Amino acid sequence: MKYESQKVAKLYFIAAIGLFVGQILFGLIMGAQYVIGDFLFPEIPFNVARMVHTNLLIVWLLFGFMGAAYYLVPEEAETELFAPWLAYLMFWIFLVAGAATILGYLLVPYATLAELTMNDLLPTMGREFLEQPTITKIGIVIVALSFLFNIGMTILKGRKTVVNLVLLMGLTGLAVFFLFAFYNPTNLVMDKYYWWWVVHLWVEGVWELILGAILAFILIKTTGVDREVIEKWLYIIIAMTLITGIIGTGHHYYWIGAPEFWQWFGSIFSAMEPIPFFMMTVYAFNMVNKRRRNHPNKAAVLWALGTAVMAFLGAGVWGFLHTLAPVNYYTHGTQITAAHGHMAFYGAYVMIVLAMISYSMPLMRGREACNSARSQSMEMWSFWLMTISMVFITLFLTGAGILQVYLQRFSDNPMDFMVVQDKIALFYWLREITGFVFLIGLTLYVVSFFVGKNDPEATVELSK
Amino acid sequence: MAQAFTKAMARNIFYGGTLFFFLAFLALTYQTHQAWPERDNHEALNDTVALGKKVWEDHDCIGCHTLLGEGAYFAPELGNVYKRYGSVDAIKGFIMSRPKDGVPGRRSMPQFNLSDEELTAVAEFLKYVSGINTANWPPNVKG
Amino acid sequence: MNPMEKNKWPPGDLVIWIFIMAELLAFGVFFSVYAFTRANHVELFNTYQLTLDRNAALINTLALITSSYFVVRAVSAIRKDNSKRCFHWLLGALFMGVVFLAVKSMEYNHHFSHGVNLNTNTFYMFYLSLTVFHFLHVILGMIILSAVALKARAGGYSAQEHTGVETGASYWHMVDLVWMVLFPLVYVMR
Amino acid sequence: MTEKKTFIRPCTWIYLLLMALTFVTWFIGTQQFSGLQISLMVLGFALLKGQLIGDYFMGLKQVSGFWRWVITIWLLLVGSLIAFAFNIAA
Repeated sequence: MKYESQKVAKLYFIAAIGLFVGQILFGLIMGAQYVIGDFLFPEIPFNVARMVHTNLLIVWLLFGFMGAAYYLVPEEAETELFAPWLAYLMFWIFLVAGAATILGYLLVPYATLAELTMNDLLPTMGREFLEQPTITKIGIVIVALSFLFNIGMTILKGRKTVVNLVLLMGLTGLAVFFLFAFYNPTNLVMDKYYWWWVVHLWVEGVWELILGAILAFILIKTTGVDREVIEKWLYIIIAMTLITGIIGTGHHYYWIGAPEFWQWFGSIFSAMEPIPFFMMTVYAFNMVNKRRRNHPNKAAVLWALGTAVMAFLGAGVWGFLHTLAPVNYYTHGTQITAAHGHMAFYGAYVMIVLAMISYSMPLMRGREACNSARSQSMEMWSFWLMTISMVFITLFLTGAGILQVYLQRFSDNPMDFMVVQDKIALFYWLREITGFVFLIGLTLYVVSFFVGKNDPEATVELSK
Repeated sequence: MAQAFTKAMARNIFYGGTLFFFLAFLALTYQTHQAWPERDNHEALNDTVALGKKVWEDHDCIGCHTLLGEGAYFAPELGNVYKRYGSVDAIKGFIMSRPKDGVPGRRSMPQFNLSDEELTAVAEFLKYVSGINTANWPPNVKG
Repeated sequence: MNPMEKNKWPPGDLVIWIFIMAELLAFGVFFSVYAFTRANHVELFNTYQLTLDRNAALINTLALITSSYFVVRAVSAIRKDNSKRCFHWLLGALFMGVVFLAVKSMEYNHHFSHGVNLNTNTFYMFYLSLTVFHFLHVILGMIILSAVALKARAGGYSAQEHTGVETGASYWHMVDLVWMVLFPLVYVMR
Repeated sequence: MTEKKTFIRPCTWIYLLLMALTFVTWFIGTQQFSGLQISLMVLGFALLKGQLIGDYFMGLKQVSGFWRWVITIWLLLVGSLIAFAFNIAA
């Protein structure tokens, strides 16, 4: 850690992990509500738990991306952060606004929250992932703009590297596409069309640039492979990402009233979206195999490789499973979508933030290169527990989805929605149990920061 | 001849490719706008439906239900509930009759205590949604 | 470079060849989806195929082949360190490209004036998607060739260093190659 | 210098051959011949033209290893898919 101002990332990462724990707790509540219908009813109805779960996910990932940017931009640009005070200020504004929003969801009925926050002036609430009151959305825009200003000025006055440029493009794209959240016409077809410009062009567009930039940074730092090679492949991967991902938005436009040519364009282009994820996996393993040095932080390398693999599995393979229009006709709006959602978000975005934390946290806490062997081994235990339990959650939801598709849509005498839900309750039980295993993994992850604090740093066995 | 594999060319491919496909996407969006009038059932839009959409959003119905397949998967799809229930009154009746403390051991829709005007509005909104041409999705009336 | 001596890498920058493979994959998927969709709409495809202007397509095909040939001559010119003639050959290729765009635009004008668009029917949807997608590629290819031509005119290339010319040439040949399949598939096969 | 001269001539022949094949395909098009055999023949012409471009215009004839066959593999794959689809249609 060469620059003092990189320390601001520590605060962002701590908040990120805190919100991550909150997200998983509400995930478990929802999982229980799937099997015990009136669990915590009417205090915390399902839709409130869901809002908290999804909003916490997005907010803690944003905290993670900002923390990653505050850590790697000064190091890449070889200059101090432009305005560390602004970073701290924005941290507290974002944290307070986020906490207030979550409390607003929990303590007040949603309709009252809409009144209190004068949603009628510019109604943007009540849409999936965009449930935040309009004032919070405006707060998010302010935080994002000042963050971009801070990072942009740092890059301007420092060394221009591809990693910095790609990260800045990804973050700028994130801010720009969020503006479509303010567009909420009465015409539902238009509302949904442009809603996907926030959601899809985030997670299958600009967020993949952020993912690529952070992964490239970690690979440069841990494998010592020449920056030229890593940045060259980064460009090719994100080129393929946007080439396939932009028109790939079409796979959301099959059944929401858009013209039917989208069924062809959406299927063809989104069918090619797994290619950049596959290239990223080959690229990550290639760089690690061609490493010029053995970095003692084995946990970070494991997270980086894990990200590439799980992103390909979750976003690539599970995405392809239900992206073709004839298949999507049956699986649209079923548990298959939820299965893809879980593994894709975990594999592509949760894991890259955890990889960045795993790499940079020891350095920010005064270590030379990595944590002690004990702390790293616990962290690796948490990696495997969380990753494997997420694979099983996805498998169980896929099982539930396939059965749901058959019973409710494909069979000759389709059953009612709730009847089918009762029939697939077994998978929901299995998913809930696996959710607790995930929580154990997450707990181990948090504990790993405190275990072996005063043990000596792990060293690379000098076999090589 | 030494094999060139330059970062500059990779960067050009990235910028060129991204701009090229974004313009293509905008062209397809333009085509979409052209085709919408015959598909989006906009003639059914009126103040009642607009109020209905507001009521739908203010009570976060998307937090449990899916609408045209998008939303939460906890409760039934409502894009075609007008066809499934048959009438505006049937929909209003269902919403009105939700038990205040829910159904023991079962998933239950909360009682939102909507006024009659709001009830009619949200039912009219769902009727409007069922009129949108969604390439005959969902596969059957169960949704 | 002695033409008989084999080398391991194709001409031009390897990145363009990765991009070429991606484009070929996209077009390949489009062509097969066209063919299989036609399999269960044979009547529709055959009837509306007749509304296409095959003479315009002939001119376009000849234009693209000729411009592709000019680019080959441009590459061989720069290999003999003659950037002037390379520039002239590239100008010729660009001119033929303009011919292609002009004829194609007239074709589209004719169809659009008859109210044909992506939503008219499945055949026209495929016809327009395939040809417009290729049309945009011709434009992108011409932008690349213009950049290369300008640099060649400024003497930016030599017999020793002309990767840029070969890169632009490879991409342009890919655009021509794709049209070789698209022309018979959409205009002739029935 | 003469050796260089002969190098250009092959691609000129190839150019003329491509033009000829195009005229034939166009002629078939104007006559609106239909049927599986005709279509497959036209497809054959297209694949041949593609291979000629790949070998002589793109210079893959002078390349050895994987890249030599990239265009050929693509042409065969897409060609067989189209042929198969037209087979079903017939």
